[in-house]
Amino acid sequence: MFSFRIIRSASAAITGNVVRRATSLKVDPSQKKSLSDFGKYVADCMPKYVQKVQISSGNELEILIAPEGVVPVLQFLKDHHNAQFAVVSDITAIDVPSRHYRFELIYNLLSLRYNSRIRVKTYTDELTPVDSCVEVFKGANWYEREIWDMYGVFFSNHPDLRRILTDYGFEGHPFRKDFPLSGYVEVRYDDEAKRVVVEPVELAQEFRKFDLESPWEQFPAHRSKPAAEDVAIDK
Amino acid sequence: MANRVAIQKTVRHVKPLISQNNQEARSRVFGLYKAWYRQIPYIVMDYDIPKSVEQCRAKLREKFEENRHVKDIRVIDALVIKGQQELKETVNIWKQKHHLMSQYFKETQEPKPKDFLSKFLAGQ
Amino acid sequence: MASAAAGALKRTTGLTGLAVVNNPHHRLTVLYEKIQRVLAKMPADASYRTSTETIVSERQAAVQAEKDPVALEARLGCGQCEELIVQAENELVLAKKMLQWKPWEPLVQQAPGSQWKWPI
Amino acid sequence: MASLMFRTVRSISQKAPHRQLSVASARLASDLPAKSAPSAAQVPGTITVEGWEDLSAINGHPAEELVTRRVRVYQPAKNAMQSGTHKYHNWVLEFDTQERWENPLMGWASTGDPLSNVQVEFATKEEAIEFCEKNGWDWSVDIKTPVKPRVKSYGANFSWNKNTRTSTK
Repeated sequence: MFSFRIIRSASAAITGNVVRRATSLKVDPSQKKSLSDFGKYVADCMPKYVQKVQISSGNELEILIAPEGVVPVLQFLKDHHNAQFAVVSDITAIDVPSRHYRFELIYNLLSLRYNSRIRVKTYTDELTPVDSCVEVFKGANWYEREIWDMYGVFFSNHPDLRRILTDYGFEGHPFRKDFPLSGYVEVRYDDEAKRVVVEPVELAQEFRKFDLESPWEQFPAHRSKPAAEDVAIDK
Repeated sequence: MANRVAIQKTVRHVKPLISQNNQEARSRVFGLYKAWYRQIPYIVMDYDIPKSVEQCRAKLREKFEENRHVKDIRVIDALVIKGQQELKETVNIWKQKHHLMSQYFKETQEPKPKDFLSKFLAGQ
Repeated sequence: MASAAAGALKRTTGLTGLAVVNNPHHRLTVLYEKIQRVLAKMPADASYRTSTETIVSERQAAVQAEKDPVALEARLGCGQCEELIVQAENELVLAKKMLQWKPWEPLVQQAPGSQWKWPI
Repeated sequence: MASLMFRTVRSISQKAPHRQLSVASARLASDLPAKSAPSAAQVPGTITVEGWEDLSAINGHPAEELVTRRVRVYQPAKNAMQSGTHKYHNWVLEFDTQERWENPLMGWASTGDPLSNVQVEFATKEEAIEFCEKNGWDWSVDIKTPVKPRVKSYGANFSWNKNTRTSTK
């Protein structure tokens, strides 16, 4: 139902009168319709929390919600007869410092029953706590710890919020955009002290800034097309 | 620069991290301080670090004094949460000796030159 | 195995942790009635209430019409009877929570202007 | 170099200690929008905070970096060649340059400054300033003065209706 095909031939294949462009993603309209219908359904059931519904890449449904609605919306998607997104495949975050709320939290869910996926997004900043969804999905525990460790987003009511990837005594949150690639400290064994010591980093060769980005706009013909298509919802 | 500056103060209603008011945040800080203070003898004993209990308590005080200027309730809460996590890691002996020594007593690090002469001597 | 005794002969659901239920019709009826009672406390125009009521009454009708569990499963097409029970239990828990959350109310907070804009 | 015309705006309390910088919260009054207007009725379960948040205590940067570093916000200058300008729209936040030294063994440029490779991009300068203020960094903004391109054509020198040739005396 939700499969999509990529035409693989490198050159444009001509079938009948239709010229198909190589490497263009073919979007299944019926799939897209069912996704946007489901998005509208979620927005309709929870108008208190859903801010926006969109479809990105032609077949990925995204529900953008207010941070207050994390637990209600996830619980709805997990337990409602028509949704049954019982698997939390991934929780992650991105850091966009230019936004008012710099962190975007992303919950990727999977419904085995209906063979479909959904993405729930919300936002927060360094000081605003987000409700932990461990009460909804047990598997969210370590994902949330990871986000806390990497971005410093605080999850309230988390049963065991502590570091998961960084070393004890590590300061800072490495996935933030203002955290240096090299980190602030380096570690070595000290023969005099007979233990490992942590010292400010000193780079024998400094990182070079390679500016590999092209100065040209890549797809000027597609400028008007947004990265994600909005699905109209009643407000 | 005519358009440069003006002091602009805003009042906002925000979601608290844990504490609802200043008193609550303050009592959490004291609670954390006391918890660390009481654990220090055991920490010194368990980790076998070359520091006395008094030195560790002085360091504890120093670490809390570093953030004395913080007034924002939410920032205080965030610091307390991090401090609590540190305490848990320390008390449960998840850390090792070198974590404690290099995190709190940075003895192998040479302090950065501050005044003119020492900067000059360091080649800066 | 389309006989009425099919349910009684069923040895396993084939799903880890999901035990066979001997009286699925009774369990399902009770659960669906409970859900309906919870839904009745919500405002009549709440979308969650109306859509859930539709689903539940459809399933209720099917449970009453089909006395054979295998036929019931085939008619609803949403898994085995045991799975239907789990779904109903989940919906019941959700409905009770929904009463507290009141998600039919107007939007609690609009995102700041450039929040969902990408690329920046 | 006419294209390198900059107007620089700085945070006011350059000389003042940093902690006061963040409390006093100097702003570009004309440029910055109010972060969020105080709502009339307070939502239950919220607390009231005054001023801008000061994250310097919890942002994970070493304290000495906060006190001694200055942040420059600028729009990257266009390449002097005829290439496109699509990647020069964003504002870039960059830390001041610290001293480097030559590696005695290999002759590499060595550094002790981890922040030398940090570049954070923003859509507008106001967002960049807000970010600096929140983190308690001493900032300065370089604003590019738009330069009108001069028409240079050989044929125009002989135009019948334009007095393009100007005396050198």
